[in-house]
Amino acid sequence: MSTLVADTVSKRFGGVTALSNVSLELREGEIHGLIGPNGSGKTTLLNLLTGYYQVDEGDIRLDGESLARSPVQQRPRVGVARTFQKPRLLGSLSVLDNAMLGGWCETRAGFLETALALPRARREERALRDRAEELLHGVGLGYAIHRRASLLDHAEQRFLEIARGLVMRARFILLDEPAGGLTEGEIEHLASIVTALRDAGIGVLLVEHHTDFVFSVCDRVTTLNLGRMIKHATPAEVRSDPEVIRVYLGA
Amino acid sequence: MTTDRIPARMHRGPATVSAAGLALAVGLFAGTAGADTTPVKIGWLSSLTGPLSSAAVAENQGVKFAVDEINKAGGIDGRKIELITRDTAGDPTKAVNFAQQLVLSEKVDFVIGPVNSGESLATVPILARAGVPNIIIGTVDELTDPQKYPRAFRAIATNEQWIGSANDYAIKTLKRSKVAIIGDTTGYGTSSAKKAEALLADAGIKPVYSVLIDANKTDLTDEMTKARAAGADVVMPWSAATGLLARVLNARGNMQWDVPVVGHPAIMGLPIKDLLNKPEYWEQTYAAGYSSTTYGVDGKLPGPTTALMDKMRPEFGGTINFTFWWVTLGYDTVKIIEHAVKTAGSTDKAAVQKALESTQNLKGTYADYSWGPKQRNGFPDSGIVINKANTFKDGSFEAAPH
Amino acid sequence: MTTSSLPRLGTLAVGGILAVTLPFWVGDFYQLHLAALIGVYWVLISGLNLVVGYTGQLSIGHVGLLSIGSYAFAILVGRYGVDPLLTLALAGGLGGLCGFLLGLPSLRLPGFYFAMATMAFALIMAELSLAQGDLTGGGAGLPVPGFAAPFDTPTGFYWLVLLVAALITWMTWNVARLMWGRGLIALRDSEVAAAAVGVPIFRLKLTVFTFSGVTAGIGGALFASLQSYITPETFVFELGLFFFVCIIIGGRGSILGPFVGTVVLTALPEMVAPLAKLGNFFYGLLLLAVVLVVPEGIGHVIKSVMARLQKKGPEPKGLQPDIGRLAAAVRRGMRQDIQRGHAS
Amino acid sequence: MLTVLVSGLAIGALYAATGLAYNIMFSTSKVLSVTTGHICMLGGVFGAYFMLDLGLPAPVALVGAVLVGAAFGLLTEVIAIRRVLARSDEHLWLLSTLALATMVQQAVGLWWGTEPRPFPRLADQDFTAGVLDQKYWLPIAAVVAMALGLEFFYRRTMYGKVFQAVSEDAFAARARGIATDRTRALSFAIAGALGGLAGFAAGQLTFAFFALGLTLTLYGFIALAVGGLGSNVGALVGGVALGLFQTLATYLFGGEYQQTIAVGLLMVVLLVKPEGLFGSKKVRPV
Repeated sequence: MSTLVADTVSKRFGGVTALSNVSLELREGEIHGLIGPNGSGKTTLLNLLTGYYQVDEGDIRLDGESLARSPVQQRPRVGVARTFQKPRLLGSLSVLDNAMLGGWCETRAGFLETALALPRARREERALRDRAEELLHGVGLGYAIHRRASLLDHAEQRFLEIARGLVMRARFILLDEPAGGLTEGEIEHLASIVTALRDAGIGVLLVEHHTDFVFSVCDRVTTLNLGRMIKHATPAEVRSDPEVIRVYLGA
Repeated sequence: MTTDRIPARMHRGPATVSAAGLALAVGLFAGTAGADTTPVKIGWLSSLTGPLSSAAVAENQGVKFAVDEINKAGGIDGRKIELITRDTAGDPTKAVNFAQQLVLSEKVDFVIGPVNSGESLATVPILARAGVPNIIIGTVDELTDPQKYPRAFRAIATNEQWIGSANDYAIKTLKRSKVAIIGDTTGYGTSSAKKAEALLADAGIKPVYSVLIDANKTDLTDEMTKARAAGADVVMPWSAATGLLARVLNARGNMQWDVPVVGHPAIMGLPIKDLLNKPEYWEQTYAAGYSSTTYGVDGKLPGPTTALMDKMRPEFGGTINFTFWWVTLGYDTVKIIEHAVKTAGSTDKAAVQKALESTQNLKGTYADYSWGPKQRNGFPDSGIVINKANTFKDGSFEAAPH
Repeated sequence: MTTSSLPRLGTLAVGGILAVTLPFWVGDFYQLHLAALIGVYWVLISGLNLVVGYTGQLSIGHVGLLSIGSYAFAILVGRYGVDPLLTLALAGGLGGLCGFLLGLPSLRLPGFYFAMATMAFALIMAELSLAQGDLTGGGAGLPVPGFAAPFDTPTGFYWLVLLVAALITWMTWNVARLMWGRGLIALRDSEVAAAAVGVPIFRLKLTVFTFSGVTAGIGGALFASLQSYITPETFVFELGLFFFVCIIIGGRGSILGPFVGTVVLTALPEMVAPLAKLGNFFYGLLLLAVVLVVPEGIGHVIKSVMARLQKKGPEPKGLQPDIGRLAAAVRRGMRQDIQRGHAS
Repeated sequence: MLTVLVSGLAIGALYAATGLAYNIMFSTSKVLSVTTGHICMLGGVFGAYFMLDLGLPAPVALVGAVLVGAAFGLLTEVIAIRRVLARSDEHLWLLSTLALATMVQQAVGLWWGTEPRPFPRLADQDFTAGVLDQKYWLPIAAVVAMALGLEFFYRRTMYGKVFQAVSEDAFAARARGIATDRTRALSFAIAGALGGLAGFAAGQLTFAFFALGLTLTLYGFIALAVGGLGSNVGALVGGVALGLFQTLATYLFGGEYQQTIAVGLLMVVLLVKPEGLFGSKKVRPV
């Protein structure tokens, strides 16, 4: 089974230790929740997994191979995608173009091939377009395919980022607070999407504050506090853990 | 870069005869065709704004005055002159555009200019291709060539004439042989400095110091110090950049270096005066000037100059605070065209070329001009005089001491 | 980047026919000369547009690359008698090489540093063309030969320019509408997003900058031939600024916008004399107005007006995921993934 | 040789002053303005205009030049910076300041003329003073005064502390109730005033010349990049180093490759030490 692993990683910023000896294993075909109070190091861990930060100690491994020193741009090549807390889209481009951008690593046509519109460039373009359209319809953005991304509302932007990650053919997709700012109905859609992804064999990491959502969809949940892992178990176990209740869930 | 000197004077006989014959033939032709009353269109490429605009503005006054004068007197053979002025702002790309516009759109009969050599180098081939007679007022030698540009006739002195006379003065009159050459890093400055070195080499002199300086360099004390250390006994700046020239004089004065400066005419211009630290820094400064704007021993300017100055004085509001030769040059360019059209009897381009080719000793204000079949530089060597810089009066100068 | 609609194709066809037949209906040769000049500028600007308009790298010194192409053409054809058309290609190659060498250190620098580096490059090129007098004719400059028949007449030359400009425009259009265009815009608008999808930032910048060097070199060769004589004063820094302003005013991330910008800014001072006198002040004012009022450029304004006109009926609102379709698409992707054996 | 060193020092002082003006504006806005060199140019041109054309005495002209500089600095902020910074697009300020710089240069060219014009003597001194001449020492004295004044301002005055707070973290400063917009406007006015002062002091060295602005924008920036963006000591060292380097190179090899040499210096420094000699790594926005 394929896994994306953070193995006893630590990360410091200046004098502040953001993460200390934290481990996390994301398997394919599971939804893994990552929760904790503000400042507990959730996003830092996600940034380590996706290569935006480099670990100070420990290792990041994909299927046993270390990724700790490989740059951000390498992650899509090995099938690791992510979304952002504040969606990073290209506002001047259409929804379709934004989704197709996810296929960058798959296209092989070089600059000249593209400039001369040689067959391979056009073939890749067509294939990618079909695939992106399917996925956009799949996540429910079919009606907005040709709209400018800057005209999307918040939820639409989040779903578009997911579609972009899927166009990449991610084996692991790491979602940074995907439910933030979504309505109840939209969260339900989100839940059905991530479940479908899991069923298709993708490993999904959910960094979330919305605990009801996390506990209802996740297979396993990791809880962080002050840069340390305090509990790692099934949703039911985490939910009833006194330490988790004390620092995070509240009574 | 060719340095062949073409003799300034041609043999007279055959040229005059053929000119007469031609005039006769053309006259007969014109007579049968009936009087032509279409205007003579003159395109005037002037850099009225931008760098080096001061010369162009003065020339423009001469050009306009001549056109008005001729039109008031009934035109050339009854044909009025239509002057089409284009401001190139000293930009070669604009100059090329306007040259194309003048020949292709306006279909002018003549083009005067452009003013700056850099622009002229670009426009001369274009005008040559269109076959339009072009009165050249740039000094760079490459602008004229009877084979390549058969209808480009130069009215102004060549750079070579300026530099040659200045060299002669420094070597023969001042008896100096250790020359320091200063050029600037503009196109004009570099090619002039090179030319000056070549001409000195012809006279068997190798400069003791030679340098190209950024025209906006703020302080020249270091360069002048080096020139002095190299043992120079005369400094020859070849640059049209007023600021640079003023800094040469200031550095010399501040160092209290007693050395004559002989060089480019711009060093006599009135703008220099304002840039000098002290008025006496203009002493011992000489430059190539023109006999037409040089006061004689009697304190008088040559007759034609005085006459033009008197006629034009009201236009300047009484005082003349720019070098007057620009005005005489501008004035003469139009008079040359008048002469060419009258001689040719029409504005037919080939006839005009013939007419100008056979022009000998055409009396002008700026100079007397002679061109020939193989001679495109009409300005005579004798028209150059070395002037004393600080004698500016009414845009004219006194001769340098002999 | 979306599919081109029929009216757009129609406009393109009409424009193309007008451009090709221009010599037959234009008022006089001067206007043809202007049209050729616009075409020559456009050859450079369309390449620069990928750098400035798409990638967001503010190069204000492309006049330096232009001068390299011009001098290469003048020297190779004029002095060594190399075939002009071959030299056109060589000038492009040399321009590309110089663009590559300039981009190698400077594209790693942040925005203002990069702009200053390109400006300095333009000044250095001017300095070198003066100093290397034996090669470039120094300040006196060089005469530039024309092309051989059938490109030796104003009409023939215009068609040559048109052909080259159309080819390069087509190439930049392909780049812009296909995958590379998305990557470039990602670099401009969000390097974070670009990195997240695996766009190699520096390699893209360098490739596109090198390409702009090629078009600048080719443009330079054509420019020199059109000018018929070049001196260092031909390649003033302000010309580089002019190219840059054409793009910004026309609009970033558009091809039509900068093209309109080039046409208008080249032709306007010729038509309206007082503007010519104001010169750079006018360009500065236009640039400032655009940055303050419509930072996306005039092309963008036209686009949004068109989009508003085309908008038909209310669109369905609200997300409705189609889970079956999603799962199928993802599974299909996974299968292909396994088939290609994850070859990366 | 001594003259060479002193004149290098003097022109270097002007570069350093431009670098300081860059820094002042950068600290509160994170903007490098293309108009920086033009501020100094205006100081020189207006100084000459006040004294020669209007016949005002030197101290009045100095105040006038400083005011013109300050007004232009403020104008830059109001026109080219304020509205643009409100947008998230990163490099719009480069375009707006470039546009403004182009306009100012062309306007001065049209009004004042494109030829360099003289700048009058300020102190009564004979021109034969050689290396002791005021044209060398005035810009040097001006930049020293500028640097000391800034040091005092940042360390000892309340406004200076506000500047530093905004410089370190504009967001936090705003949260603590500091009017960051006003602070930024003030910093541009101060940079303008000091730039005007420097341009005035260097007037005899540079003459009153419209094209000086762009040259100074480039060389002042090179000085700053070499010294380290954000560091005033860096600006001083970078400016003096560039001035001396340039003058010496010209002295030894001639003026043909002046710009090439200056930019070569910049490239070498950026390759070896990208943050500049005195810059801190985090300041440079890569």
